[in-house]
Amino acid sequence: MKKLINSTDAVVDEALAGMVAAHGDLLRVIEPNVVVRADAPRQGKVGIISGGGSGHEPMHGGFVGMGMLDAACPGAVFTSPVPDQMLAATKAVDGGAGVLHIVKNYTGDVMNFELAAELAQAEGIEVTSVVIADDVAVKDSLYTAGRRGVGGTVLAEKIVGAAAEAGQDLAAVTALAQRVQDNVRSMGMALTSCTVPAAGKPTFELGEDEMEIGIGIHGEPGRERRKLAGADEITEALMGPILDDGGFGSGDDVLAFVNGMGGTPLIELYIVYNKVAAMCAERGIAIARNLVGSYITSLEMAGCSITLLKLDDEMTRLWDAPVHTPALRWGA
Amino acid sequence: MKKLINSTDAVVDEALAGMVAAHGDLLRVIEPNVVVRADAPRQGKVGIISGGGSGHEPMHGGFVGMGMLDAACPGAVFTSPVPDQMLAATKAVDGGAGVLHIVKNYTGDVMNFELAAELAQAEGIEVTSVVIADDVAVKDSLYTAGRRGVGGTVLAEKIVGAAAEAGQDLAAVTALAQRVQDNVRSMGMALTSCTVPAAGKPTFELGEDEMEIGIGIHGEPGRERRKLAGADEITEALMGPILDDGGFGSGDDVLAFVNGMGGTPLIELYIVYNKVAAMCAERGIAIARNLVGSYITSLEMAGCSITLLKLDDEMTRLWDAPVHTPALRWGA
Amino acid sequence: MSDFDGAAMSRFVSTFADRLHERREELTQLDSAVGDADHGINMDRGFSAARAKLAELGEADLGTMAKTVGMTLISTVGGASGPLYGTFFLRLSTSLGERDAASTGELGAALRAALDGVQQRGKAIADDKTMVDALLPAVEAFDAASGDGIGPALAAAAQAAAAGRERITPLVARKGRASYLGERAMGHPDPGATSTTILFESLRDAVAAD
Amino acid sequence: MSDFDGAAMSRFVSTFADRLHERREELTQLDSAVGDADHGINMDRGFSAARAKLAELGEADLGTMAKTVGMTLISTVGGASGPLYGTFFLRLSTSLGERDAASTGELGAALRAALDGVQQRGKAIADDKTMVDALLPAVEAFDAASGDGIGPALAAAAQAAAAGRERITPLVARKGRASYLGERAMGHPDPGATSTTILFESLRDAVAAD
Ligand SMILES: Nc1ncnc2c1ncn2[C@@H]1O[C@H](COP(=O)(O)OP(=O)(O)O)[C@@H](O)[C@H]1O
Ligand SMILES: Nc1ncnc2c1ncn2[C@@H]1O[C@H](COP(=O)(O)OP(=O)(O)O)[C@@H](O)[C@H]1O
Ligand SMILES: [Mg+2]
Ligand SMILES: [Mg+2]
Ligand SMILES: [Mg+2]
Ligand SMILES: [Mg+2]
Repeated sequence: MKKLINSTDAVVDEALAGMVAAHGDLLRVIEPNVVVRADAPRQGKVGIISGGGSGHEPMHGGFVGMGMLDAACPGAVFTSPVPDQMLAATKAVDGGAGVLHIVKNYTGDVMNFELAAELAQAEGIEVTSVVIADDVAVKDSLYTAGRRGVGGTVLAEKIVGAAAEAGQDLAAVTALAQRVQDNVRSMGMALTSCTVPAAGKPTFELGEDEMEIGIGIHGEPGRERRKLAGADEITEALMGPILDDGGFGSGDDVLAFVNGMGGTPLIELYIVYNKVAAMCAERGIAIARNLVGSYITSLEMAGCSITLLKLDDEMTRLWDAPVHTPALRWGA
Repeated sequence: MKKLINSTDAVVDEALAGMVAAHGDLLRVIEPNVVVRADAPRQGKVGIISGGGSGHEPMHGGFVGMGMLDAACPGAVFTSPVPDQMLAATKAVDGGAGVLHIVKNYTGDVMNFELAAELAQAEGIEVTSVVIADDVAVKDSLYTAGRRGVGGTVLAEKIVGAAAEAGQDLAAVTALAQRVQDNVRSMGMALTSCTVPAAGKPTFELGEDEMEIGIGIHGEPGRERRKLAGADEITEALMGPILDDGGFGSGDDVLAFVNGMGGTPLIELYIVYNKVAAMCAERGIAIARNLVGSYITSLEMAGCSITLLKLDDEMTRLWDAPVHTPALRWGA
Repeated sequence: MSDFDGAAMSRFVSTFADRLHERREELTQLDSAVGDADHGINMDRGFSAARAKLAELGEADLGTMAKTVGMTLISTVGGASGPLYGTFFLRLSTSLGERDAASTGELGAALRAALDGVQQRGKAIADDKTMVDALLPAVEAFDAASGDGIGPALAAAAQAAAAGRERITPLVARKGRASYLGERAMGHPDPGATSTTILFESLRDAVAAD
Repeated sequence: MSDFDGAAMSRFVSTFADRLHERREELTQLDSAVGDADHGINMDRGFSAARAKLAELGEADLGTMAKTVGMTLISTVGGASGPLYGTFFLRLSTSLGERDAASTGELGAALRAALDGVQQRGKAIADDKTMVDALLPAVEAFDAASGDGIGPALAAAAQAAAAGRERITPLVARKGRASYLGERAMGHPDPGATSTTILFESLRDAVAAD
């Protein structure tokens, strides 16, 4: 295992310390490991919090700041955080207008956030939750754990964060988060596995001429192992299910998000984006906004994911609104 | 070789096409492969151009835009661009106030930029050049190729770009670029090699328990192969020569830049930054500004580099000035 | 053989913690194949913390002991197993209440309550290929054998848990991360059913060691 | 054996282009060890373009032919080898001028001019461990043997280039990327000295093939 770490136990704590050292103007860390916006709580503003296992950086801690998250709860690597964290986060950001929990749809995340929401409500804080489940690699079914929450989460956090910053109330931001969820689809693939630090070896083994299609962000194997293909063919394999499932078509305005899994350099993401743009153009889909980079990662995994979000005017306006966080910044 | 590419020959062209598709509001690409700021030339503004081999993304194309570069010349992967590119770039951005070439100190880059400068001057455009040579892993000597240009280049491009945007003249921006160069030091290391697409296999082989200290950004082996160590020890190995050579000490204000080599995820960079911050604090060095992320990469190499720049008030002010490029953006 | 008392509870948690630590890699490996390679790490972290908290607690009734374990798990494990195993112990706690010792029947009722809690929390039913497929048959086997006394009942439970784990190995998973794999999960044992089997083996051995 | 004419120039460039293509991997491999793994790729790209440009050019004097090659290299190669090999051919061009054929002495003077150009452009001197260490002895051997005619002079030059390349292999490099390696470059052949050796072998064989 080759990583820039000191000990497998210290990875999360030391990375958080580094974040605070680098971005002390934007955020602070409170016990038990909660990244909180420097100026939280803000009276009258709905608090937006999220969280999940570590290993997906910059998500979520890198999205704490003006116009996005009020707090993020980082769990152990790939392990959803514990309710104590979400409870502390909820209390730390509550400005009297209630708190929205943006939860990625994994059994552990959902249960731990649920426990925290119950505890926070018991303490008199109004809490709503929206579960992001955008991964079309997983069948959408009531009888299973359902779809994973992946790239759509980043977009939801930005858009909903802007709405809360603009003063929308809890019901409105909750409905907006749900609207993003209903209109976003993603799918990912891996060229290599990642290695969970405490596990010490790759989660799966892939041959030199193999890839995994339909992976999540926790090093879990994908739906299918295939022979390695070119970037265009890979892009088609991801875009096909996204376009079909999301019903994206002529006349739609979308936000196209090409995301790196952590070990893939930007030059390759632009090659993928080039094909995404061509496929959208062929179908009369207008890419009104885009994001290219590594924003929701899986440690050092090589690979990418693609996310399409059907935009409406409000979402577009909120996407464009100023944001000032370690990982996303514009207009400020 | 596992990469998201279609063919080894098309890597650079397709990535550029993807950049234009994603950032058409900021930049365009003209023949022969020059990334030009969308609104260039700007009358009366000094043009700032840079360039180098591809494979270091986002550098340099990702730094084209308001407040930074007017044009970037991407060569083949790890191969400095040809003079035709720098000549075309110089002509495309010349607004009558002259053009500064920011050149990383590699024999090929220096010679190709020199040829281009001669050709541009012959066409009546005033051209100055500043060579960035900040890599303390290489001995500073008049009798060799000298130090490589690495992380300091990113900082020089931002600071000098802001000065040009603010209307400083050619002599002033040239002197400023030289001042950045004189005050900046960097050093890098690799956990893994990268693979040049056309070569098809890793440039060097490293054992599972080995690392290279003192690498450049072209997959060239480092000064020394060592046994793998923890992040703190690695940070000390890089910071030692930087601090010594740059004479950084108590009372200095610095910009600290922890850079990923392409295959290293952000979580690890923050662990390194944590130690950089601690080492600076111990020595009474104030980190007035910082940058953490993958900005000057070596394809999918895992590893990092550290750069320290001794700031003065003007540099700090110019660092803070608005910038709007694909890879660096604030205040806009 | 006596009732289930505080000493047995301590031995149970401590034995389970030891075995999770020993088998940490094996459990993580199972989770690599179908999940995210952390189940052994999670369980080891949680139960080593729980054991320490119990030691701090000192003498206490069974409900307080189980509650301490449950709260510690919820606060330290995260993931799916944190709330699930946490709920397991919190429900044991409610059911055992202020008793210093539980009869075989009382322990059976507490285990049944724990099973119900896990199912309410996780919404998994039989054959979803989760820890429930080890837990549910274990509770039923305990009930069926409880007339023979606590020792035989726990032996039957441990055997049923192991058999349940084996039985679902060929299945497709419908809950937990393994569900993302579709048919690729077939033939892989479930990590949580494995740790639940270890739980019942630890409980059996902790009581037998009395 | 006749003077060096346009046909010989064509054969030279074409032979060199072929051999660079064949030995592309070998040259890239040498550059992996001490540089950035692109020398074979660079040279192959440049000389296949130069050969194509020469074919487009058709009949022309030696200076025009060499200039076409030099300009093409500068516009297509990049890196260190682009300006250096480009300058080599541009200086050949200036020295050969409008001649349709060059005598042995004239070719020797042109090669000397090319060497000077490469040294001015790259500032490398003997023992810096660059292509100069193959080029310089080749030019001197050519001069020394030029009394024997063009064939023997080129044979001597090729042999001297190869010997120069061998001679510097044990050295530390002071120019080019290999200089970054310090003592780790010792024992590794220089990629540029290798391609320059191939250049002189191609020149020798192109003339001999007449
Ligand atoms: N909904 C559920 N109900 C019951 N058990 C579940 C459920 N989801 C997952 N599990 C159990 O949890 C185990 C995985 O635990 P762990 O790896 O610690 O959590 P995570 O999946 O969050 O990484 C699975 O093997 C399965 O037995
Ligand atoms: N200053 C110089 N003078 C002469 N030859 C040089 C000089 N620098 C480098 N070279 C030659 O160039 C070769 C490398 O060429 P190439 O790999 O194509 O360029 P780059 O180093 O830019 O990748 C070296 O092996 C060396 O022979
Ligand atoms: Mg997990
Ligand atoms: Mg090169
Ligand atoms: Mg798991
Ligand atoms: Mg090279």
